[in-house]
Amino acid sequence: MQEAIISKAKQLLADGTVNRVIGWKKGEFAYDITPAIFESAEEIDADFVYDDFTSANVSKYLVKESKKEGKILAFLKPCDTYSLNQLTKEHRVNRENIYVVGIPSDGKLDAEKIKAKGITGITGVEKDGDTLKINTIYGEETMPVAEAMSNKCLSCKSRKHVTYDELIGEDGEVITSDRFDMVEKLENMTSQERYDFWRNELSKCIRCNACRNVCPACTCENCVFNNPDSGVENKAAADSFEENMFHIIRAFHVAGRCTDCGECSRVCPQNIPLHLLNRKFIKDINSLYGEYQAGADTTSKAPLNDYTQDDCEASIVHERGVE
Amino acid sequence: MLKISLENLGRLFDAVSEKQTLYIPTDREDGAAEYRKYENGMKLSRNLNTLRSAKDFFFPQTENLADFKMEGKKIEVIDIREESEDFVVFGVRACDARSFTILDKVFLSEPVDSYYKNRRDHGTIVTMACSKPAETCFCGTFGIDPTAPEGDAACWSDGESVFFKANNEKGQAFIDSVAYLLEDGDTTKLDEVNAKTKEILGKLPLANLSTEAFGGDTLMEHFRSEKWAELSESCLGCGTCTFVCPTCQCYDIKDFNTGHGIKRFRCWDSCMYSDFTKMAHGNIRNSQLERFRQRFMHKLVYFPSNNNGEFGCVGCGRCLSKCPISMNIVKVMKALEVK
Amino acid sequence: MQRIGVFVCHCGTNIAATVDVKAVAEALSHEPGVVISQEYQYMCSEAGQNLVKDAIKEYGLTGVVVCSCSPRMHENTFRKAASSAGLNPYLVEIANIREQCSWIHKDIATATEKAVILGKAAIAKVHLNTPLTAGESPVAKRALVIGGGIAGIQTALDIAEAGFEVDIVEKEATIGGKMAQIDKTFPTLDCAACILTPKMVEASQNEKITIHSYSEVSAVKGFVGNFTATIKKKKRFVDETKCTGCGLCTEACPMKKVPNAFNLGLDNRSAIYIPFAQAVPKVATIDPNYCLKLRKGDVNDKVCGKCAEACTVGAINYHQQDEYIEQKYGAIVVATGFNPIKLDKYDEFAYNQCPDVVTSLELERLMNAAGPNGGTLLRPSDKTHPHKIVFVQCVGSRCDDSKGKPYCSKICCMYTAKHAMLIREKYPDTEVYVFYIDVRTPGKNFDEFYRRAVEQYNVHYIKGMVGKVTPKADGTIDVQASDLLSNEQLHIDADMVVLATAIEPDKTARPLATMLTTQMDTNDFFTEAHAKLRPVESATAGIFLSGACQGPKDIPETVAQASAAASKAIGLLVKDSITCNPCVAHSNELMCNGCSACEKVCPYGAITYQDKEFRMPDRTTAIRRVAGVNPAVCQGCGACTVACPSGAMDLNGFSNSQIMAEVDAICK
Amino acid sequence: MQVNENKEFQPLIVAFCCNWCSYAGADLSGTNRLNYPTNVKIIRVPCSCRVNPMFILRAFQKGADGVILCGCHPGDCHYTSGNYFTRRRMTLLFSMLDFLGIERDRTRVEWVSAAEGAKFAATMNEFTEAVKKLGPNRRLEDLRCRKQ
Amino acid sequence: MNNNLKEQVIRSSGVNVLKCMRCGKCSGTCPSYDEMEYHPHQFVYMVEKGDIETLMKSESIYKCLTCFACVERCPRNVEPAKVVEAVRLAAIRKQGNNHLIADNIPEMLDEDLPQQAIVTAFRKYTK
Repeated sequence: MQEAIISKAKQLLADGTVNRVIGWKKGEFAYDITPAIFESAEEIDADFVYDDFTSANVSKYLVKESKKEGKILAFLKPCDTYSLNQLTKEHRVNRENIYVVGIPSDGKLDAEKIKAKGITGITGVEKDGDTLKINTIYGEETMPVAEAMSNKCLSCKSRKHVTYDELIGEDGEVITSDRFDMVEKLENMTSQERYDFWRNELSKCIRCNACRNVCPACTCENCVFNNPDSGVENKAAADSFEENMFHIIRAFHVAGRCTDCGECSRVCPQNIPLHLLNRKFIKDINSLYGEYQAGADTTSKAPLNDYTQDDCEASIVHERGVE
Repeated sequence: MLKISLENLGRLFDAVSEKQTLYIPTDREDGAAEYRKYENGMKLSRNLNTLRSAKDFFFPQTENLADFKMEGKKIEVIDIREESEDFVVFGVRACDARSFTILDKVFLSEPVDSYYKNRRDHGTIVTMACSKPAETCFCGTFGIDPTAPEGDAACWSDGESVFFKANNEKGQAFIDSVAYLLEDGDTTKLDEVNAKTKEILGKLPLANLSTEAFGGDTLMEHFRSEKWAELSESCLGCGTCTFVCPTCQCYDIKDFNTGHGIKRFRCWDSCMYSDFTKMAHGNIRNSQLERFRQRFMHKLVYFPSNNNGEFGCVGCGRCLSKCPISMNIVKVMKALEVK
Repeated sequence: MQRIGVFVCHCGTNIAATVDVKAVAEALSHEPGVVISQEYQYMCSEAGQNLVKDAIKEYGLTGVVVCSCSPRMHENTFRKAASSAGLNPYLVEIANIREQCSWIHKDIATATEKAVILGKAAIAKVHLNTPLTAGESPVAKRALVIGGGIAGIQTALDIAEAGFEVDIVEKEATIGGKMAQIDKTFPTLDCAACILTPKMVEASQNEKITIHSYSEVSAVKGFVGNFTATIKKKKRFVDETKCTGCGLCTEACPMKKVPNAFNLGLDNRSAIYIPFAQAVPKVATIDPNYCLKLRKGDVNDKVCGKCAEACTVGAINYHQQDEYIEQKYGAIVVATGFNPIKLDKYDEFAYNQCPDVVTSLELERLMNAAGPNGGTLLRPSDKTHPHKIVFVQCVGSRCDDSKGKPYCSKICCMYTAKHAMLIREKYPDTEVYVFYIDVRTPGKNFDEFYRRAVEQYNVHYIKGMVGKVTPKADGTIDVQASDLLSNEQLHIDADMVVLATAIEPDKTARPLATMLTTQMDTNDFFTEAHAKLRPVESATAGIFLSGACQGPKDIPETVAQASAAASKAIGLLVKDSITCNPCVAHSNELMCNGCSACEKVCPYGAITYQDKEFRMPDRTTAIRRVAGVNPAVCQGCGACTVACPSGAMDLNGFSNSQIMAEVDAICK
Repeated sequence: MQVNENKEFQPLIVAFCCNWCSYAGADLSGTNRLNYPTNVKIIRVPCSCRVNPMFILRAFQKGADGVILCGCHPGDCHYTSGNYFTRRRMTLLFSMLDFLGIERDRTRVEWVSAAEGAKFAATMNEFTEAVKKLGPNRRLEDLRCRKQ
Repeated sequence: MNNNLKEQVIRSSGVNVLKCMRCGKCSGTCPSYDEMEYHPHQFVYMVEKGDIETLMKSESIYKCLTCFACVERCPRNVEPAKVVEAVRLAAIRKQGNNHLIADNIPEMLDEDLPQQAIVTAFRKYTK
């Protein structure tokens, strides 16, 4: 796959279709991939990588990049195309300035999950069927591939590219996933249990803003949490209220716009399952206002910018699930 | 050397925590290690390092500085400072131990930061030697020996026992307070462990990383480097690297209106944030490039230039594993090295 | 530094009996920024107002808080007072300590405590008030009337009478609408054409009125006083300026088998046609679906062309294209009218099986002198005189949503009485049965009219509904119905059945409503701004409603509403400019993402986007898409402020920081 | 908000009322002298759709024990559609608060027309009682703002 | 007036008799009209009044063909046939007897009888 992508990139650079390529650059170790922009075939040959660790969603970079001179080539995984579509719909990117090549993804690995097994000194990672072989300075280790799979890929919602100018490989389908299982599990807990669950999780938050800054839906020119006039600005959560406040507002501001790309949870240094908050909104929207997938198209009205006269009342919250 | 068997370590913790608050690294359900206040039965983490550094105990993320009481049009300032209670932080790795040398230079030089000093005076740092460094470790680059950690007192494990040694009076007092639990022990096996660790250190992927190209006299050369644009273009501008960093010490001071008064507090700031050093007139570092450059220039150039060549990084590797897009100081150093 | 004055009103004993007003004034005097805090018997009295005015001058106040009755009562009073003393009226806030405090609480201590808190909240808010100035926006002195039925005609005539230019846009080839198809009108039984056609002519001859027939409104932009509409003049293949309406072409046309829409398909016309003799404009139109030449697809082909040959003035133009006109308007009146519903769903009435089952509107044509039978009532099937006619009421009206229209169509009871009477008058040998559920005749001379049908003309009114209509082999129609009063099931051997078909808004109304950003109810009737007090205005400023587009109506009601809508439009057009509510939304362009969320929730279409060049904080210039609010259109609801994730959108008078300051003060 | 041994817990209730219906409804309950507790403090907004979730959280932060939002009945909005947006926004917000384990009865949306003075008073009585039962807001409180 | 019965009929029919606007279209469309002492619209009205015992005693309940013409044509979706059926059911149950006894079922069984019929019959004909 990597060869096909590299040769496509070089071809499109050479024929002048694009003048830049956004993709991934290899790092110091087997897994520390950085999104990067390549301007020449030489740069691509030297550093371009597409492998099991290229999970970073590059769509958000296109907000800036698509406003620059010339067209940029973006290699997008299926989930990334939803993000781009949503950005297109909200006029955040200049779609005409982007040449999208859809690339398949059969799930990415998460180095943190390997390390959580106590495996350290990693010098190489290799897939061997369902087994993952990990070379370390302390000898070779193995683990099932599935256990190292990134959480966001384990609950993949679609293998279909919703926007592209060209595809490498076959396009996939929207798939049914169990992505709402954990939300449902929480819904079925008692209020106290839910409260305890979230206190335990959100108290870990160090307000590094990685979840916000990586989120392709969070592209505000000036985030309310940075704006001293907004009344909610803060740099670090001084207490539990501010932890809740930040995460409620963050999730609310992307409600109906979040494509469920899973980046927020991937980047959280404290492993807080932030995607559950987003998924709660998605689940509510789906069940109360009809199935809606943000980013699936560029024309539909976002659920929170829309209404019907016979929408349910807010009191439905009192009538559902466990108190 | 005084030692205690591994299975009796819990008794030592119990003894310490009876007299003062004890923090030890312990495993969370997700496998990551974090410092928690010791309670009976709590297990010491086997992880190399904690997710957040020991810095938090001396320089917490948010801290109240003063209160203002408002009644109608009257304002009264209330000094809320209190003498800290004694506490012990156990299991600090050599890299984090060194971070206090760096933080002390900032907070204990005049004007002394009384909040930080208060905690430093009352906190005892008991370090622990490493035996299984990770691929992200590069403390050696900054002359740190993970088998000989600094701190008030240090300890080593040979797999069966934990050996203790004091590095100063405070450390000695700590050891004395638990001396009745310790016994003299043979360090032959421990020496072997340390030798083996040193051997591994030489084999680490970042073993050859050097600071040669950096330091105070390289300022303008690096500042003007064209590499910053490329290096910073993927930076998301989040604060992960700064907040997991044991040496980052920037903070912001803010007022919070509680409705019945004002709480003036400080909280960590990050040079990666768009409003970092934003002042009344605006911001002097308006682009992510400038802010990104600030972080690494500070650690590799400005800090050594102001502190006799001491670098502002200890090679703990936290930012290497935690950066969402895997951009880090090692990549920066390697890129800038190349002329 | 703010200099705020606080004025606590006793309202006689209304407030003072339960709230210790002295204590309130005292407590509030210690609030930051407050330089004077007074109480007075009646703050709204002239003396009270002078107290406020004097304080503004004496202390150079920058803000005024009046603790008194509801702002809904006297906010304007105190704003005016402030204004006359030189303080911007929007720097006044009211703390409602009467309706929301003294009147609902009994305990003096707690009520006083609450009054102080409410006062503090108002002070906190006024700290953040900014002087606001109502903007002005010019008014284009021209009105657009959409729909050329009796409603549209009447509205246009009234507006023109007042001296303003009016354009009527009518989608059909002639104005006149439904009324032109009606034979006689109730309750006077005068001929519809006799009263309508003079009005049509008057409209066509009025210098101020321009009629765009065979035209549609394809786009509307802008806002009150300043609309721009695009009118699409559909190609009629006849040059309107040349055609004299002589009719030679219609005679020459060989294609004569075109269902005549004006007669509801009960007879035929030619492919080139003038809808009816008194059509306005009296101009021919070619129906391209039937014209032998145009149907061919290639107009240069040598097919037919008979009409062009016949035309003596050379008006026929087979090459004509749609024409678009753009025009500015100050006001728009919607008069899109109604249509009878389709009866496909109601198999039991055999409308689709039997030509002798007709709708009431079809009956109008059958009885009309200009109709298919020249005014003689004949059965459509065999052109014989019907001797037994059954009228069925409420066909599709008053139904459960799944079965038809939930509303009463309002006009059916009366026109059925009219039909029954006219038939009995002209053909006394004809038996007429009317099956009704209720006979609804509220209206001047209406019940008398209905009673006349029963008493004078001996029309058989039967309380009950027709269950089933079955055409029989002998040409008669079996009508099975229940007679609820005699509790029996009847079978009537009828010659004709007339269905009082429910009426519904014209299908073009829904897309028009979207274009105009006006609201409709679930039945697609336009919603008036207020059901009682603003019945001819839409909620969108500058858009007025006339006739049945707003709800079922008979002719006098329609004309009344048409004139009312006209007077409202005139009231707008006589102004040179309109004052805008200054409490409107505004966008901070530096923070705007250009994401369109605000635009999507704006009920008035007040938000538009623009690509603008900006100097960015990093000293580069960038072109960004940013939202702008038109203050003349914005009504200040604030929906956009919450839709905006970045907080770029804020509302004057109710800003984020003002509301949060109130929250803080209340929660203190 | 105080808890005294011999004094019943008095919750602080913030009510956001739209200018056209609910605020007028509140005025009417005053005109008709229909009592409701002093715990309720009203903030006037042009339309219920002006209420940002941030305002609601802010109220809880600064010490409110319950927040109620009142607007025109669906279909009666002075601005034609504002309360429809309110309904969706608040449904989702309340659902999220519930998801985080915040007591459901601390938040509420009620449609009160300008004619429903009695309903306004009844709603406020009911809501205050419900919040009273829950006790002080602890799960969504900012400790710094707690009154000593 | 028997409120219990009325409630039972309304519940088992699922019909909201208050939706009736007294147009009589049900009776106008009923093919069994002449056979019936009480007609569909009367059923609806009498159930509303609570006069159900009269209906139960009347032969009319057995004359309804359940052709559902009234249901189909009622402009207000009142569904008179369901009311008739509910009254019929009430009558059958009221007669105090179980018209079907579990023990007797085996001998009535034949292979072609659908299971559903037995269940339905049991529901209809037992107390």
